Amino acid sequence: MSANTERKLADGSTISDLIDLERREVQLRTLADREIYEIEQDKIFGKTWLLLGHESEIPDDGNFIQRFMGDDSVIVARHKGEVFVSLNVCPHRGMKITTQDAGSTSIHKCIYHGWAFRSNGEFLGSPVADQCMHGKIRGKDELGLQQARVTLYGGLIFATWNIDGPSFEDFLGDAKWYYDMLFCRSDGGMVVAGPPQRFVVRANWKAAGEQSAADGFHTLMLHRWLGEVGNYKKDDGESGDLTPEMFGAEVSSPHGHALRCIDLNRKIRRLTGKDPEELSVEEKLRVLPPPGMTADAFTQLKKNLSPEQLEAMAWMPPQVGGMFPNVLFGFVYIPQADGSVVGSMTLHAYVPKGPDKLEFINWIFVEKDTPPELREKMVMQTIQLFGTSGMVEQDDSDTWPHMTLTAKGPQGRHSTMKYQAIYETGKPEGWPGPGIVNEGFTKDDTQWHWWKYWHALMTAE
Amino acid sequence: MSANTERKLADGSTISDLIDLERREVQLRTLADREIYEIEQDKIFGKTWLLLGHESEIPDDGNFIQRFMGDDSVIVARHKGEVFVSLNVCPHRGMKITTQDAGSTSIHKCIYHGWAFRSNGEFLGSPVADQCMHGKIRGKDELGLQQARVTLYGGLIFATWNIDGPSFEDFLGDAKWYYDMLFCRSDGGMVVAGPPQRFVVRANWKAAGEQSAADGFHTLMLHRWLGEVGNYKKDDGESGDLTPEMFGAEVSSPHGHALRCIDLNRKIRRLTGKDPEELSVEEKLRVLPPPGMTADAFTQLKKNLSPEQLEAMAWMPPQVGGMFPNVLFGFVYIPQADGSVVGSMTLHAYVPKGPDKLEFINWIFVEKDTPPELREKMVMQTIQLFGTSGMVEQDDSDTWPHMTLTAKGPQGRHSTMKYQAIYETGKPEGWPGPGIVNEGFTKDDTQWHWWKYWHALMTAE
Amino acid sequence: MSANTERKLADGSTISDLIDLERREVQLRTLADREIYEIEQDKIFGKTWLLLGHESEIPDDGNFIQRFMGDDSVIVARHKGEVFVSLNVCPHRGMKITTQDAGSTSIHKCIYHGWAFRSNGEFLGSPVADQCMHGKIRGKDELGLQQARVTLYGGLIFATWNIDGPSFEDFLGDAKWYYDMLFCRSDGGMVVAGPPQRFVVRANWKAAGEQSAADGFHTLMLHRWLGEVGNYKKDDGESGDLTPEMFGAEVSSPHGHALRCIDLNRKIRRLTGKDPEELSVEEKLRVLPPPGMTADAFTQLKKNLSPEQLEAMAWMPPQVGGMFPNVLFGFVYIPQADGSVVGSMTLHAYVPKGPDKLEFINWIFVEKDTPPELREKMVMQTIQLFGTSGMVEQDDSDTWPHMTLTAKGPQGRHSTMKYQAIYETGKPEGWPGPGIVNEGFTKDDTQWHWWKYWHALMTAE
Amino acid sequence: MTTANEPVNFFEQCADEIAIGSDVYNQALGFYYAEARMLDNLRYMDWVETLTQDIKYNVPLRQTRLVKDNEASIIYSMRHMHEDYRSLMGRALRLSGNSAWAEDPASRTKRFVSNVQVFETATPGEYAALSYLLITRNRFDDDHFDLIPCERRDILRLQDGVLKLAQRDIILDQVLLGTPNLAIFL
Amino acid sequence: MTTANEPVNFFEQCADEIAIGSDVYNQALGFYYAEARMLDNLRYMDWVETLTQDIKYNVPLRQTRLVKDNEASIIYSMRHMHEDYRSLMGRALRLSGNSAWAEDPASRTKRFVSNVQVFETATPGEYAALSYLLITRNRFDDDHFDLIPCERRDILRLQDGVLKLAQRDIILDQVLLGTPNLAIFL
Amino acid sequence: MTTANEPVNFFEQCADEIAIGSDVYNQALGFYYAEARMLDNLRYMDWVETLTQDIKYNVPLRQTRLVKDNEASIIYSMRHMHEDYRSLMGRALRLSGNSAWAEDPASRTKRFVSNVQVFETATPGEYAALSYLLITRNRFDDDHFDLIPCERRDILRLQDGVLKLAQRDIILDQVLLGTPNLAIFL
Ligand code: FES
Ligand code: FES
Ligand code: FES
Ligand SMILES: [Fe+3]
Ligand SMILES: [Fe+3]
Ligand SMILES: [Fe+3]
Repeated sequence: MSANTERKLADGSTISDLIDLERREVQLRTLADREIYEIEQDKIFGKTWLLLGHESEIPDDGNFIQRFMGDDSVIVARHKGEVFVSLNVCPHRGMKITTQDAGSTSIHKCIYHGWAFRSNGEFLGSPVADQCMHGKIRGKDELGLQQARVTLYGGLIFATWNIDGPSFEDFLGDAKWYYDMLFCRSDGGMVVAGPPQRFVVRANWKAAGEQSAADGFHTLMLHRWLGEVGNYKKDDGESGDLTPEMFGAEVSSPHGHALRCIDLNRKIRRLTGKDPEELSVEEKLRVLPPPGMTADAFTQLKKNLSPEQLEAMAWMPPQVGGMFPNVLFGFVYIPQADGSVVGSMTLHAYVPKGPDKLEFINWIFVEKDTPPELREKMVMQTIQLFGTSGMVEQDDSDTWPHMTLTAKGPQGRHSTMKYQAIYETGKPEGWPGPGIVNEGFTKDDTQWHWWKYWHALMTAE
Repeated sequence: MSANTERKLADGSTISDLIDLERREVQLRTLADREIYEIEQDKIFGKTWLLLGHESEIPDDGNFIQRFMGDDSVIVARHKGEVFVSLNVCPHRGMKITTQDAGSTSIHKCIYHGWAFRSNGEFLGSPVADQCMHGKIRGKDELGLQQARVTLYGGLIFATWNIDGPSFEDFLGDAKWYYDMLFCRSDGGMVVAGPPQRFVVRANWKAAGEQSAADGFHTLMLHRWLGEVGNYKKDDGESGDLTPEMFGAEVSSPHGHALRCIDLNRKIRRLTGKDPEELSVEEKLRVLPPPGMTADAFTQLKKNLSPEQLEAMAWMPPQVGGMFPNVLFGFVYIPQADGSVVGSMTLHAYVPKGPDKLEFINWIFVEKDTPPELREKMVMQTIQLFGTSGMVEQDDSDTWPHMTLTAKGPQGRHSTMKYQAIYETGKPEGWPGPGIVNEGFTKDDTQWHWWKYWHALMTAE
Repeated sequence: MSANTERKLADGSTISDLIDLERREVQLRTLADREIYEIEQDKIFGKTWLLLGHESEIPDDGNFIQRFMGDDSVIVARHKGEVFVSLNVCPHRGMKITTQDAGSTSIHKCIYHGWAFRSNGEFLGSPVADQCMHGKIRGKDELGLQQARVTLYGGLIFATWNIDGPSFEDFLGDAKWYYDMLFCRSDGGMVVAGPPQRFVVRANWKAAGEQSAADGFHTLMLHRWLGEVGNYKKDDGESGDLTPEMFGAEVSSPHGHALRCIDLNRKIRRLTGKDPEELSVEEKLRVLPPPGMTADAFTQLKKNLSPEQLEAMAWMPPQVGGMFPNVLFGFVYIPQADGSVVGSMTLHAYVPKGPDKLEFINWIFVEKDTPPELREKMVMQTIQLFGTSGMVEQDDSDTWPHMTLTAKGPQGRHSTMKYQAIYETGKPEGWPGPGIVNEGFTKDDTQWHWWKYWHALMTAE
Repeated sequence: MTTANEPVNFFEQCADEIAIGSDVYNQALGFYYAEARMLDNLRYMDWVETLTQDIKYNVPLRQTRLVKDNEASIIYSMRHMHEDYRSLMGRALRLSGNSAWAEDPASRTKRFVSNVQVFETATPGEYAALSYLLITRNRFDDDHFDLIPCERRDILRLQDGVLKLAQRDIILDQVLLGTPNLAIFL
Repeated sequence: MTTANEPVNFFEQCADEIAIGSDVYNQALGFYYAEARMLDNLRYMDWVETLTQDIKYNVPLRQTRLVKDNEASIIYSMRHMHEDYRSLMGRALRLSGNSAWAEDPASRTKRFVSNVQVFETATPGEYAALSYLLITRNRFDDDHFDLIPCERRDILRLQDGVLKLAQRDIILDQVLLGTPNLAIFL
Repeated sequence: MTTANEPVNFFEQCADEIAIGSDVYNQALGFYYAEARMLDNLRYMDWVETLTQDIKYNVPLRQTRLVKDNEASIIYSMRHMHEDYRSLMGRALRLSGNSAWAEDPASRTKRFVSNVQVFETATPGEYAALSYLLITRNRFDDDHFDLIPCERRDILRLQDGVLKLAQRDIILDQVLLGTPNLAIFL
């Protein structure tokens, strides 16, 4: 849509004015502007598929959790085996139907006037039946809780208000081929270690969102402690160089999804002493199985994934990346002091809480049949590196707020975020996977595609 | 006025777009929108009569209290016996004239540059008289404190900025006939027990305002503890049913005022063992005198009220209700463990403090000549059930904030509050009172009339 | 510019509608309105010269301090002897370049992705050089930190974003002749005692700004404790009258600058017993040298100032006043219990932090060669009267918030600040100085000129 | 106003101060720490056990007044709470029921006790205790805390060797209470 | 959920309460005051010295639940921190390095300790200690403070006459943590 | 900057720590509790009575600096308060007058004292005392509180058997003070 028919912001500019498509620059103002935030609530969070949790959080009928879709609270509940997502707003006078984070009940009763609803949102009735306090203007079928459209993928619960919009499959597009390697590889599937960590960061959700689109570059500086005193410190105690870790292949998506696939060979060499070139796909995946899986799980991989996917997994498996608009995943191998490797599986959602606040939600996963000792190791390791107290992500949550502050300055708001490090490589030779793929050291393309999709949605009718 | 000439909100919609007059629905957005809040400051709080207190709070000349009319602080002071309401803003540079909640002084001196004013707002002069620091452009008569229009009713102090608008009598309309039974029934009149309780609730003022228009329905669910473990628990310890308490007659007003009149017979039967049908009006009112009054006060009632009013009082006296826009009254009979009844007289004002905050002001009253022991009982009973720590109203002040939160969600804001439980009864047979009156179990009409008047004022020129 | 072509505020009014140029009145709304605040960020803080500190705060190369220009954080650093002011926003993704208040470094490295900059803002490069992570779309010369235009005046650091606008000299205009007496009188020049005090006041910056334009009148009432129990208490313990202190001459400026010059004779008479009329300029300035200077410093004054300036200094030296938009200076003589006088030199900046918040920055100065004992006395005395805990300015910082609150009321916002005490005197007979000067008791002209310049800037293209 | 502003007779009751570190003093500390944990852990009926049958429990209002009228800044003619044993028991019962929505889900609170001073009174076995209390209160997913700093003026009475609360006046520091209700005990 | 919600065995370990004012009690106070100053003054490696090699250190999650499900409001299946000696040492090392940006520049904090209660345990020389902690945290030029009120459930062990921290569970009062990270120790 | 940043000589003065629970320690607690109540109850002239004639009273500035420059985060070359007996008396007199508007109407404050540690000094009868102070401050009808958490580094001197304040350095935790003035004593 052309900028001149676009909705004008208070100062007369349009969303398109804030993005320079030629030079791949975005004005900082996007990270602090309240008007833009309000538009996003409709055009981004009202239109795309949003991650709300995992079905292992609500295993039984009646189980429910309270989550957020943009600024709307929703009830995620299991009813007759199925998962339903209902707007947590009473159709009578707007009271919250539940004020609990989680629970189990067959009937949700609003505490204000007592209207009752099933776990699937159906209106059951109001007290003092003979007085028909819900009136006669609307039928009972019109008085249920507003329902979102729901999809389960690898047990993950996604929902959208865009009832007639694209399917979740279409939304993922080519990226699905890669996500399958993470979420759909095992027979038992992933399960959450527990409810997610939740904390508030005084930053615009996009400061975290644009980074989640595979910003590998920042690791070298912001997380350099990993090499200095952390898991990538050299055995001789010398500082380790993180640069090699940033080589691999990056998958971009026209829908803003992103994955960084990192070469396993170094790790395999270190673990086996053998030359990875001489190992078969199966051998590699038995030596270094995916996070949370054991050697003998290879049969599962073989069953659930295509040979091409297996090949990619043994070569450069996706390890970090994001899902538009506000999801980050990290499925990584963490080197241990004893030379071994412990896997870590985590998903984050960055829920907007106003132009300068976000809620950081961190789920930690294990495979359903990960052995107890390994599972404990994985969870501890993950808690120690990511999320609330994570030594890696502490630095991120302390950085985003500064970007949100600078975005408020009358000069700063016109300063731009730049995405000008551009791949010139293309797919690795013989790469089996689909999509926009580039080889080599991390670049800005994935993040730029993230902004392009943001712009497309924000300027769509 | 037609919506298309109405002021447009930022997103292009009008106030009228938010109300469905056909279906009796109001969009939740009205409970959280800052633009709407700003308009209300002029069109509601700049135009209607507002409750500021009771003259017993400022018995003597020079006594003053600081109160709020919308977001404006005002000084309510007694001067030569009369009550004056002055804008608490210095005409010189806008400093507050008083920063105290209450006090007594013949001259208010601004602490910034020392301009001095009488209790009636008259400008007295500025320091260093020979330098005439208030200049010569405006005469002294132009430099007084802005005066609001004031009315006393039953000792209650009402004021408005609408200098040439309707009189307080016209504003009350038919409802006055009923309010008289509460505020003008005794010779000595009501007096405050003390200054009002004041506390902040993180909710839009209308969440409380619309409820004050006689929402009886919520009592059954939100306040059901009253039956379970409270004053309406059965003698045998069984849970009591509150439903019968919700039968009576409700008085609506085209100006958004509302009163719920509740049948006294059950209470009388319980107290006297006699069949109320066999009791005269006088007998009934001597057995169960109005809150704060004693049996022998009947002569006062007879003197101050019409026979029709007496009849109504002995049949279904008004017990709870509101006065547009932000006043709630509760003049109730509270059953005691010993089977007796203690009255309670309270008035609330819900002062707006921004789109998502209100100040809850709670005055507790007694009759001037209520005997000390009774008075102490009434005040304690009232404090324990209403206001800051009131076991009934705790639940209200914890509910309204949730409605204000849901109103902010991009989906929630379009969800509607519904007023579709409609009376089909009309006046009780032989009802002596005027106005729109309906008999039976509480319904939504009074609240809907509240919203209709809100809409009329908000869309008026 | 005519109001009808002016930008309209949300409610349709213009900036010009808020000022009555005829009657010298300004609507209170200007002290609380968010829209006006946003416009000021561009039209005032984006256009005028702003005080950031003193070069004695960053004596050596590499030294830097973080300060604010409006809502923008900037780095004030010394590079090869020169002072540079750089926007503290990384050109890469908007992270703050420094998060420190002060420090010393030759290279500023952004902690997010490691881009590096010189103290003068030049871009040095990004990590992993061979990957050219800053891309090829922009040259290195385009990737430096945004530079502000800088001027040093008496060692004070001023900067502006108005690169092609008026010079600092033109900005000061006639007022410079007077400021020179304060800032450019000594050979060694002023130095800061230390970093500035910083604290937040919940008030609009203009509540402090308009007062800084030489509001002498408020001293009599708001600071009357000075006479009652403070430094101006009479020796016999009686309350002292502050009125005489308010006589002198006031210098206005079409650019909103202001100075109050106060008669020295009383003080000299008190100190010397002699009739000041019989003393020469030199004798006077030796008896009562300027704050922080000693008798023998007269030779310096003679060298650095013109005879006319010396004459003014010995007659009615500037003692308090402001510099548009947000600077206050106080160069005063404080009477001591022992009859002596101790000087005090302080500068404040009132940095906007939103429509209802300001940051009060207080620098205390001494002369470079003030003797240690005197210096200690001056600093203690100044801390005790001005700034955070200053017994004088405590009362100011507790007053401005009330004005900001009243400015939010629907009635209060239309109430006006009045500047109607007008000089009818003109220059003192034989006054040697330039500019708009009036003699006598303090009036409102200087503050009115402050508002006129605010209006001119706010309505300029 | 019609009710005389009841005099605060608390300080008249304070005789000699009991030494910090003495047994009685330490017993009082123990009383307050145990009480804080009962209330922070929703053990309301246990708390009622620590009250005497004749307890007087008050939360007077505050008003902003000039320093010269400072004593008028504490208002007893009207109160936020005005309780006796029956009413406190009633509140505890309500909170222990199924429909006390204002505290169900319950606030997460901490009651930080400090500045404890204990005094003898004219009555043997009764002590006057002054203490400061800071309550932090969090509900639902608020990312802030409501703060309730206050001074407590208590009469503690020894009954069968155990201290019980016989009187409590809670002096708040806000005229406009910032927490939306007093559904919790102070 | 797949992990059972680990039972809180702390209170089972609490035997007789140790008298306030007794030596052990005062030693515990001393331990907490000294610890607060080490942490508030960034002396992380000194702090690690006060831990036992087998320390268990946990910050469980909280959830808003109905009063009847109150025990479910403390979540151990997932935690904000889940530490052993190695990991705490690792955190201290990171903070002592040059690139722990989350705390460099460091937060300015104060750890207000109060409501300390100490109990015997089945193990001689090991004590169970309950305490309240209020942390005020300020960063950069924030004009507000992040508040972290919490209860600490500790096991203190006497080693060569010195108390060391052998176990700590920190019970927070927020389900949605209001401070942007736990880069500091509680 | 021209003034050298005065060294903090406080810790050099701290000799052996005095046992928690000892008489001197308890006396110090008593001093702080009594002081808190004087100041919270506007008894300024009484407070001045508790100061020695040679008192030094300082509130240094803070700055945000890197951990490696941490000692530079406390600034003495410029201070928020820099007082001696005369100036403190002057402030008390002003507050006791009729026109100290910044505190009339007065703030409602509570001074929560905790983490008290006491040390011997080289001078008999003089003790070095470290303590944490949390001040909650409320004015007019604010629904929030200004918080002032700080560490106090005091020298207490026994004069005729009573402890008096001979030196106080107050270390604040904000570089940008969040309360609009220091019209109150810390
Ligand atoms: S709001 Fe839910 S039943 Fe009325
Ligand atoms: S503002 Fe009131 S006298 Fe100036
Ligand atoms: S934001 Fe500064 S280097 Fe990327
Ligand atoms: Fe990161
Ligand atoms: Fe109610
Ligand atoms: Fe002033």
